[in-house]
Amino acid sequence: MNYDADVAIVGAGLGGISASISAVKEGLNPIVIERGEYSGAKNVSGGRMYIHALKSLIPDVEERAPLERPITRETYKVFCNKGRELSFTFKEKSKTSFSVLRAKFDRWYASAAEEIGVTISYGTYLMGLQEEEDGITLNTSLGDIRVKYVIDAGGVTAPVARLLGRNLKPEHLMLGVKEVISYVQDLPEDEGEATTVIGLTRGLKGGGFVYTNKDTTSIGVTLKVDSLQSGSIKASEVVENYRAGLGLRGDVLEYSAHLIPYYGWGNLPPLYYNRVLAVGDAAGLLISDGFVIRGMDLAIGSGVIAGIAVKKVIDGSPLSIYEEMLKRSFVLSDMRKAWKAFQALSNPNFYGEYEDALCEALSREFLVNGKQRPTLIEALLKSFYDNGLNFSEAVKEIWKIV
Amino acid sequence: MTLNILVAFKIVPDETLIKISGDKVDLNVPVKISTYDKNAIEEGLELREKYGGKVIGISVGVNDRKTIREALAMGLDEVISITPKTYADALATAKLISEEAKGYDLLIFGESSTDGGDSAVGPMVGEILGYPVITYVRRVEIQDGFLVAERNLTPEVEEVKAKLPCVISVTGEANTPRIPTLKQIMESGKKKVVAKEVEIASSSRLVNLTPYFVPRKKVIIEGKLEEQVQKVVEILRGNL
Amino acid sequence: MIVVYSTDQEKFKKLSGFAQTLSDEVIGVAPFRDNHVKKLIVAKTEDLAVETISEQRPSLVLLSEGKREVTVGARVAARLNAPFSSSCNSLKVEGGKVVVERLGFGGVVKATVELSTPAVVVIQPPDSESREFETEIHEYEGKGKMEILNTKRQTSTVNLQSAKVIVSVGRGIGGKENVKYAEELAQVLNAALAGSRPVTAELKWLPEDRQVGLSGTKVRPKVYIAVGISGQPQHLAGMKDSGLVIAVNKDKNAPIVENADYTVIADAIEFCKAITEALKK
Amino acid sequence: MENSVIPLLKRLSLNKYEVSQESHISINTNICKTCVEKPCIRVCPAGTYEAMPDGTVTAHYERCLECGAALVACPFGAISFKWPDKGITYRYG
Repeated sequence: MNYDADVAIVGAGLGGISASISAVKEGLNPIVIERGEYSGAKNVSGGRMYIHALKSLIPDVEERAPLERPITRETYKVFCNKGRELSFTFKEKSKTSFSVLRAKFDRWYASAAEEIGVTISYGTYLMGLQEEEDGITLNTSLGDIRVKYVIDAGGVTAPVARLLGRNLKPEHLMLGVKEVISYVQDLPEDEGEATTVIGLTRGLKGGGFVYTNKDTTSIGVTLKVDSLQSGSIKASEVVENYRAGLGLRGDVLEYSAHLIPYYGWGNLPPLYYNRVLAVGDAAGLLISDGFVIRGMDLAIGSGVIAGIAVKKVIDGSPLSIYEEMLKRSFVLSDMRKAWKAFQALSNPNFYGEYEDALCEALSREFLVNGKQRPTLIEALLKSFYDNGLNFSEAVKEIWKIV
Repeated sequence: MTLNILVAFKIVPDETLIKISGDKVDLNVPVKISTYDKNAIEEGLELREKYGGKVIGISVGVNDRKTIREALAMGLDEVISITPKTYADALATAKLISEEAKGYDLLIFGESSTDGGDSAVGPMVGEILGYPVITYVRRVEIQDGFLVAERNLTPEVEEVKAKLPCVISVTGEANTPRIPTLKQIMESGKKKVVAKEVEIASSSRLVNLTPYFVPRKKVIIEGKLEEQVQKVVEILRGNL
Repeated sequence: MIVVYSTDQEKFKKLSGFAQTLSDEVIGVAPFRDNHVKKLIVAKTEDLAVETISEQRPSLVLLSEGKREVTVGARVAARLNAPFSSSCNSLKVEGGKVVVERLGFGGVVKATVELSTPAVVVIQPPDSESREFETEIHEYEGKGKMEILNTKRQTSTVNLQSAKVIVSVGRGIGGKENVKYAEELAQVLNAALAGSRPVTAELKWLPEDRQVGLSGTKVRPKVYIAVGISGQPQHLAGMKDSGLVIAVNKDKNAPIVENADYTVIADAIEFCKAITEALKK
Repeated sequence: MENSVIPLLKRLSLNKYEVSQESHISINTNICKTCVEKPCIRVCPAGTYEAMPDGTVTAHYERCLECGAALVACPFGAISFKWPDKGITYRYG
């Protein structure tokens, strides 16, 4: 039987490009199709990438890639009721993560792939597909092609899976709404700050972020879709209140939005089926453990593995080898480690109530008004009690995350 | 007769994606084949389909693999990519193209590029090579070693004839550039690209680039049609 | 010494006036007779114009905006081994260099370019007084490389550059048959009717000389009414200097909104009909 | 632009859109008439969905940021989607 390519990769984002690079390195002939006019045209990320996975593919990535700034400061800001605010910053000059802007980054990454012979077809939209006994035919806006296997790297909405009948569920998704603003933080050029913000998405399950770029700042919120559905605030308003609440100056340069997979290790959708392997967001790969949200390194990691796995499958291995390889890699092992924290974070108390109780307690600590000051524990117990929360439950929940 | 055609195309920043922040202009944005240069490529391909021969592309500027592949996918037989080490103005670009342009029957350019838009490189190449220069062509035919073309010089339309070899520039109305199929895109990776880096001096210099922006009131008038009309009538009264 | 070249009598006069503010020695080249320069060479064709301008060995060649002028200018530049710049809005001479300002990148960016001399510049000159002379006229004859089989001079249908009010239509008007509603509005306002590039050059709903934009005419009326124009950069470049901009558009996100003083969110045809009626009263 | 809230449409106008002639979003408005909550309006970050006086919902498809939230926003499956040919292009991402 004739094939136009060994494997079609749907989507030229981080997962798709990584898969194409590793497929070419394995001696395969992949074709990547991308709906945007260039890689990154339709991509939005909060904008912080842990670069270990990319480094294993491109060792000198720090010199070559258009990364924004290394993250050298980790800040947490908790906004509570009554204008109270708790924040702390941890500084460490390691270069394990960088802020990135995807329009620029993905374009560079795609050109790196094109350098080694990957063909990416832009402005190409997957309209349908037919599964056959020994292959799969893709119907695209620029004509049909027949391939042996397909890698679904189409992002969180998983175009291949949806064409084959899978539906998305609100409880497995977060909505990221982001603005790039012209504000530039006063920091040395080789330093950047990542701020996690809690408490400015009042009434909605979610959080916020602020990342320092080279000469812009990325700010945004991530909101559980199901809490938006049942809430009373419009997604479009949350980000504006958030920006106003942060008090950052500067012109808004771009307004964007994207869905974020929020499955967790225990609820992952199928990673492979029929002749399809899913990578990155399309496979639901995302880690959220209260300290970090990671998706990009998982997309790269799973993409690289998928490219290798396809070669093994063509050589006779069963498709399940893909999942086995993922389990042995950081991709699924890190997801599994984060699972407890992920579940704990789904506790509604995390959004509003714990923060308020904590600030209440700190307020009791810092307020010197002539009355006897309680100890910190006493203050915590009292404020949790006042807020109708169970302190020991809270400690257990928090313990799961830590 | 068969025709040997050289088509020049420029790789330019997509002007719709240029980033402007305050008084800064960021041109490090995705690149594309300059709009009317796609018409030049299409014209070359249509002439090849009609008369036979070869269509070679030439591009002076950034050697962007993605964009060059798009030009090849449209149907060019081969591309020569010349990257100057320093800024090359229109004249410097014309000199570089002229060096590669000998031996062709026809040289095709787009009417202007979407970056600088001097509309100069084509006529300059013609002058350097001593060929007839026919700009703003919207229709072209080959008759026994001669080229007959219709030029749109708004408000004039001129029909002219010149002996090959010659240089033409085509307008956007000359044709509709084709969109390659996925299979053509896959094939394009196998075609030949000759890439060179060169040194060339320019006699002009870009001093600076600033955003060009006239501030406006940006008032939105919504509501019932009668009310909208009333408001606009009042605005017009105050300004005429 | 400066050579000025234009195929349009009005523009020639203006350009000579501007050239004379820069130098006492100005030679004109044109396809017609004129007395706004001391010395004029009449050259009927492009090929002849290129020959004669180059032969003068000028230190600066100024050409007016126009397709023939751009072609002639570029060819002269190649002959003189001189830098070339078209679409310029301003020019000054600084320390032996020519410094011009022009728009680029579809009109979103203003560029300052420095040219060594001799230089060739296509420019829309600032208004300057033009004197009359007892002109010494030379007529040039000769055959060029290109034979002109025939020329259809479509009479110019409008003068957009001098219009005080312009009603301009874009693709959003929906079809050629709907252009009449904008035309009626233009009539009651005593305005000139213009169009965007798609409407003129591509769809032919209006003659091409009515195109406003980077590739058409650059206008600066007191009031510019954009009907169904989304506001692509190339169009904005042609109307940015208008006094007051009123847009009519269905889409609140269209870039024209950011570039208009007032945007009426409405159907273009319905709005044209209604306001024409209202203005008649 | 200090700390003031910027109207949504102005924020959207910062982006590059190439809007198709046809909508890529289709809505079964019969279902909308029976829907009281209309969560699509809250979930969409681009304000694409607007409630009409007759109880239906209309889509201003030209605002769409193509995030896909609408695919799950409607609990009754009234919204369906085919991605636009061109649509949004981000400059920063």
